[in-house]
Amino acid sequence: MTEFGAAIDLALGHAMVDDPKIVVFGEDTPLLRRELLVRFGPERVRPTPISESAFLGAAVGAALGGLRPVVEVQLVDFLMVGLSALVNEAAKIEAFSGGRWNVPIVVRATCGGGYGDAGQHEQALWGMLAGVPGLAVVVPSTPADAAGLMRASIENDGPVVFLEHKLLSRQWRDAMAGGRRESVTFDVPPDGADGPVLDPPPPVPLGSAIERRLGGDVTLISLGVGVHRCLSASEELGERGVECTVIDVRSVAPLDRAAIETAARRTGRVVAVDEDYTRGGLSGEIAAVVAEAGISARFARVTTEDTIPYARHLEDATLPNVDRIVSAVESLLD
Amino acid sequence: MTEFGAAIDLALGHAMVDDPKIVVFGEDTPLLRRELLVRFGPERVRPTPISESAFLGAAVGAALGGLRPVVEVQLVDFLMVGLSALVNEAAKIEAFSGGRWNVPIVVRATCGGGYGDAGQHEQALWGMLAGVPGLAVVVPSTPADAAGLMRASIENDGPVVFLEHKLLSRQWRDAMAGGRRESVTFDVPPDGADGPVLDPPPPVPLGSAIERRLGGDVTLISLGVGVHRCLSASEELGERGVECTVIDVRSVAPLDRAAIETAARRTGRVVAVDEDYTRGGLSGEIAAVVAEAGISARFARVTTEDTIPYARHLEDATLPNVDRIVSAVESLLD
Amino acid sequence: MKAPVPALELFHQMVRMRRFEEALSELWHQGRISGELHLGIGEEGIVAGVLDHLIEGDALALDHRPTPALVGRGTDLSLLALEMVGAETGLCRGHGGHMHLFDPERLAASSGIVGAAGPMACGFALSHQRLRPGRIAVAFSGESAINQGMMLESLNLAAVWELPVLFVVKDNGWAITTRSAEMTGGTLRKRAEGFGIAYTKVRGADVGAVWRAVGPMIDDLRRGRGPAMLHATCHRPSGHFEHDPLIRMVTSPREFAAESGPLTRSLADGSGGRIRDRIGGMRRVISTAAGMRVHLSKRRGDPVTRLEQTLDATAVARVRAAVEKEILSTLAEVGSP
Amino acid sequence: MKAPVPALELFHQMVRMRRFEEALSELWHQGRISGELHLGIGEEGIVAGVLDHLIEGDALALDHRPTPALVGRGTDLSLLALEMVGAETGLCRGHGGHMHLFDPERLAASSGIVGAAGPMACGFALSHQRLRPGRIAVAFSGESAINQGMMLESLNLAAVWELPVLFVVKDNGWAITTRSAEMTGGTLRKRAEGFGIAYTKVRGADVGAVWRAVGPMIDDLRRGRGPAMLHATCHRPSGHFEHDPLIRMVTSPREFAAESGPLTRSLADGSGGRIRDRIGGMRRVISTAAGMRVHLSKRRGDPVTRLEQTLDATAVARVRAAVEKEILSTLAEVGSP
Ligand SMILES: Cc1ncc(C[n+]2csc(CCOP(=O)(O)OP(=O)(O)O)c2C)c(N)n1
Ligand SMILES: Cc1ncc(C[n+]2csc(CCOP(=O)(O)OP(=O)(O)O)c2C)c(N)n1
Ligand SMILES: [Mg+2]
Ligand SMILES: [Mg+2]
Repeated sequence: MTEFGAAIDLALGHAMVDDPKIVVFGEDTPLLRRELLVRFGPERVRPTPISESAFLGAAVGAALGGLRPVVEVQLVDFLMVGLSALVNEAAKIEAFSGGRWNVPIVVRATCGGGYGDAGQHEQALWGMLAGVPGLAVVVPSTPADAAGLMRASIENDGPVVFLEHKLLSRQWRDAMAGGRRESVTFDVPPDGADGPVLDPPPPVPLGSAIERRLGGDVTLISLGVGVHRCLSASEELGERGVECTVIDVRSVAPLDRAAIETAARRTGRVVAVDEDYTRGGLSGEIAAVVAEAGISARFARVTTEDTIPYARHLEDATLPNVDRIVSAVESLLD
Repeated sequence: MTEFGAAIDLALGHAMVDDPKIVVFGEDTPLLRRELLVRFGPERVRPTPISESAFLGAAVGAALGGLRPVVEVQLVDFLMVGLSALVNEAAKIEAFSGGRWNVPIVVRATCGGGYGDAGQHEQALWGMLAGVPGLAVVVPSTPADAAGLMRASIENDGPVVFLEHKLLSRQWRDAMAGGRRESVTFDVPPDGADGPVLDPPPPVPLGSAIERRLGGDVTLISLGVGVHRCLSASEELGERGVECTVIDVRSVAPLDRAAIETAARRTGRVVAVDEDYTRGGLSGEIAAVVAEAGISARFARVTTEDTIPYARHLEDATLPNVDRIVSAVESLLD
Repeated sequence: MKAPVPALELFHQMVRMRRFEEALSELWHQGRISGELHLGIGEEGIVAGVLDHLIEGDALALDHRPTPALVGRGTDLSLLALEMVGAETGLCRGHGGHMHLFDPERLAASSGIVGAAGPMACGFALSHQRLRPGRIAVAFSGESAINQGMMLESLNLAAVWELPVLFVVKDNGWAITTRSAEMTGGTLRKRAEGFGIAYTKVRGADVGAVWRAVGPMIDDLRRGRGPAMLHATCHRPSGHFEHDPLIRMVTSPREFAAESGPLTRSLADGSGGRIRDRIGGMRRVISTAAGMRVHLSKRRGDPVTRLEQTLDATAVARVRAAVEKEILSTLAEVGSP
Repeated sequence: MKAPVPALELFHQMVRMRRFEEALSELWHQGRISGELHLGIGEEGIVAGVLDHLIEGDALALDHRPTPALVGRGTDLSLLALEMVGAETGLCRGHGGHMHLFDPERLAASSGIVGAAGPMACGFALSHQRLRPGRIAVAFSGESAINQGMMLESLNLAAVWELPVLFVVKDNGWAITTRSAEMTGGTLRKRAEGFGIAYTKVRGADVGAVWRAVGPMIDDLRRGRGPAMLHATCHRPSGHFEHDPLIRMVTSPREFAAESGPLTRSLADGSGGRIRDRIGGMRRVISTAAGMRVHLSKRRGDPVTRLEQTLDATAVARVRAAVEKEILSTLAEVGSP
């Protein structure tokens, strides 16, 4: 069994052995990625100032210069500080250069809530990023996918935002949530936090969804921690005779339209379970994919409607949870 | 008849007379808004350095301090440079303060393409902004709405991003597109560029869509320049006996769900015409609104799929146009 | 006109800040406060020394360590504590939490985005120019925030708009586990000069020195002489936030020993870099860890004990008792879980 | 070792840049080039003086005026011109256009986002450190870009990573219609010092002076002595971009007269500010307009004519003829509409 965060570093380590052009940088990286630092040396693993605009932009330049930077921004929320480097540079250069120049960077960041840090530090924001043509965005839900998607992200010739959910990664749970306190509990999905990972981890292609559960009545479509919430809800619903398919899209862009269409067609009912904001993009996109395919399916969403509040009980009600998923499914059943 | 950009300044001028707390700042503002400068003086209309992060953040602070800043960022693309001020501060403070503090700012920016400046200067990006809870986003399509929405945006107690399309505003068309050259032409919608505006202009409430045309076969949902493209397509389709309803949502957030639902229910066919990226948020959101309402409607989109290319003919094919709208409607007819 | 340092009042405020944050730390360990709790223990000398000069209408733009400033500015401790435990009766009705505290009556706003206090303070100051002449805005930040673009831009914006902003840089030398000096070119003094703003450096452990240094700066600010930077050193003995795992790793011998296995394996791993690189990597980990350990073990530079030693013992006891009472009654409001 | 200034070669490159951009201007007026065409006419002395020191493998991070640098660096003029007219056969297959020119073979990338050249150059330089030791990256920007956060951050990043970046600031004194000095605190020299990077100032109208100043700077960069800033003044007689309406307004008497109606009405409008404010507003409009008019009418400071006067007339004629031929054949490739 491998821990979620360790799985990512495992994949990263293999990639760094294979390709000396991979460099890793970000705030506090020397201690955060200390094993990689000791294994590959300070030239390949380095700290940055708190200057997201500059070091994200530098990642773009370094990629144009032939490196393959894996740049770590601690929280996806902080990407808002230097977003132009991604939206206006990284995402556009392949197109603007007429396909002659690529920007192979991986932006690694944590995302997500569920531990009471409030909405400036717990956002998902993957929909906003995935909306920009030229940017790929992946959100793994298990250690094996985390490793496999990291591998594929590094091998991808365009920019990829790789988001690890703080509830899944022990390192971040400990850091951001004070997770080693015995006095606090979080709803950490065990199969998301620890799981089997092959060594070396085989890549998981970007844009390939996976069916986590098969059932004929309703399709739940999700990613990251949401997948586990869907699986729990499916258990509960299964006991009542309602059978759910659970699709883990794994990558928000590219999005596996075929997988969504197939399941939607089969079940005729679709619930998008998205920790991102309701109008953040992904849950709407799922509705659009279904509708564009001419599938007439009943549809509901379980998403984050508002700014995430600080208090744990308010936060719990704001983020998608099992009860809300069950209710959403029920609303489509009668 | 009032010109689109003049209509906005008309509304702004009235608001500044009524409320001495309104201040206007941005790059080059003294010459860009020279009439307001001469009318209200240099304390209320001031230039900024090229420091979007600082002056957007300062707008937030000024609003907390009791002013009502109207801050001008020349292109919405440049908002990416200082987005954290909007996403992490402006949008969140009302919620974080438990509703005790508001951030009444208007961010005025141009948007949109159609004049060959390429995708780093022609983006729509309204979907990304509207996805963040706490941010309102408006995109007028006529001078009257431009004035009315500016009035309402200023009166709104939360942050509003006010986007004026460069094809509609003479000032920006002249500046960005060199529009006074006789050697160039743009597909400028005449009813969007000039139109009747009451003086003083009555506010147009945020979140209120308007039906621009009524027809029973298909509903076209759009905003900004897209509305005019939809109207042209409807003319063409009308000649062939296909009757379209055209809904101008006017504000992306809040979004007038009722208007979308009513029209979708009536026509059973919905085409979202959105100059923003396909996965940018709005077009997907329209599909979701329809599906969530339990309406079984056929659905298609006409959007910007890729990075907008520079060459005018490539750009024309990339942005939504009348031909693409007509084809999309036809695809839903058989 | 040289007023004497109001030592007892400064002491009182510092003890209130300290004791309140100690109580918060306990609540955090009890699991009643969630998330990353960043405390300002060790920064009280700076905060109290500055705040004592403020008047009604002055504004505060705070960073991820907002508590001491709010305590010193007079925000009700119960409202603060209730907010920390996520109560509906808290300052922000449980919606903001420790990094997002807002007190509109005191024009005090905070943000967990490093550098955000800069633009925020500029905005407050702009509103003062029109609505509250003579009032100032204070931006509190760490020293590493000075590398954040929006903060650098704010120094310039404040200079060219001639805004009454006091940029207070609380310099503990570290950004989480990164030595700030290693990631900062030039010096803060030269940075300030580079933007044309006034600069003063002071030892934050000496609240009286802070108080004396900041007085004339604020006078100038009120007179519209443009922005200024106060660079104040400090020592925060508990590191970045409550129970930071990286800090625990370097300070706890047991935890550091647990690291030695993986690190030794990485060092020995021939599939990695050249041995020179690997040794370089190991050296960096060890020197960072050692540097932090030494830094955190320092016990000098505490503004509270330092001032205490100069004060009359009965007065000190009286102050401490009053504060204890205030803290106890605050905790009573918060109750038990 | 003081090499003589390669005056004729510098002249040749400057004339190529100038004549190519004059041809672009014409194409723009003919409507064959779309959007905002920002030219570097007047900046050739800076660009040519720097580029002459570059070797293969050096990289260029360019701003919204990328053309002269690409011309000087050897990008095929036909590819450039075809790109400008949006041809499939252009440098970027018609997808990039004048503000987004990319030449991967020469490691040259541009961006229309003010300040973006800073981080981009840092990235190139980082790749040099690992892949092309001894090579440098040059960031070209305007002087007002120095207030953009990402540029300020890059100065620091380059300093602390000891990157071989030459920040070339082309200072024409204006950002569109805003006087840069009015929006910039401190001085560029002090800014550079504030980040701990080397600084040299030079008159860009004197290409020889640029060439001489930049030589030792680049030598130091190649030896790994960290980043440096070259601050070069220049005069761009045609303003911000082709036919900027604001500039037309201030330079064309007819257009300015057309403004006087609305402005006078605004001044007279009692519903607005106090009369003092309104007069202040009018004063600002007029002083900005007058300042720009004077600025734009200046005819000194042209690097091409200045150097030309010092050169042998036959050599000049030979260069000019060769460039004319190159431009004509380029235009022939572009054809007519
Ligand atoms: C934009 C942004 N980047 C990164 C972080 C994560 N972060 C929080 S505090 C901190 C260190 C700040 O160092 P300093 O400014 O010295 O303040 P200190 O914590 O020492 O008081 C970092 C990197 C953040 N909150 N915001
Ligand atoms: C982030 C950003 N903000 C604003 C602009 C609009 N803009 C383009 S050029 C320019 C002025 C730049 O002035 P300077 O740096 O002096 O360069 P110059 O144009 O004089 O060469 C501005 C404001 C932009 N392109 N990018
Ligand atoms: Mg610090
Ligand atoms: Mg300039």
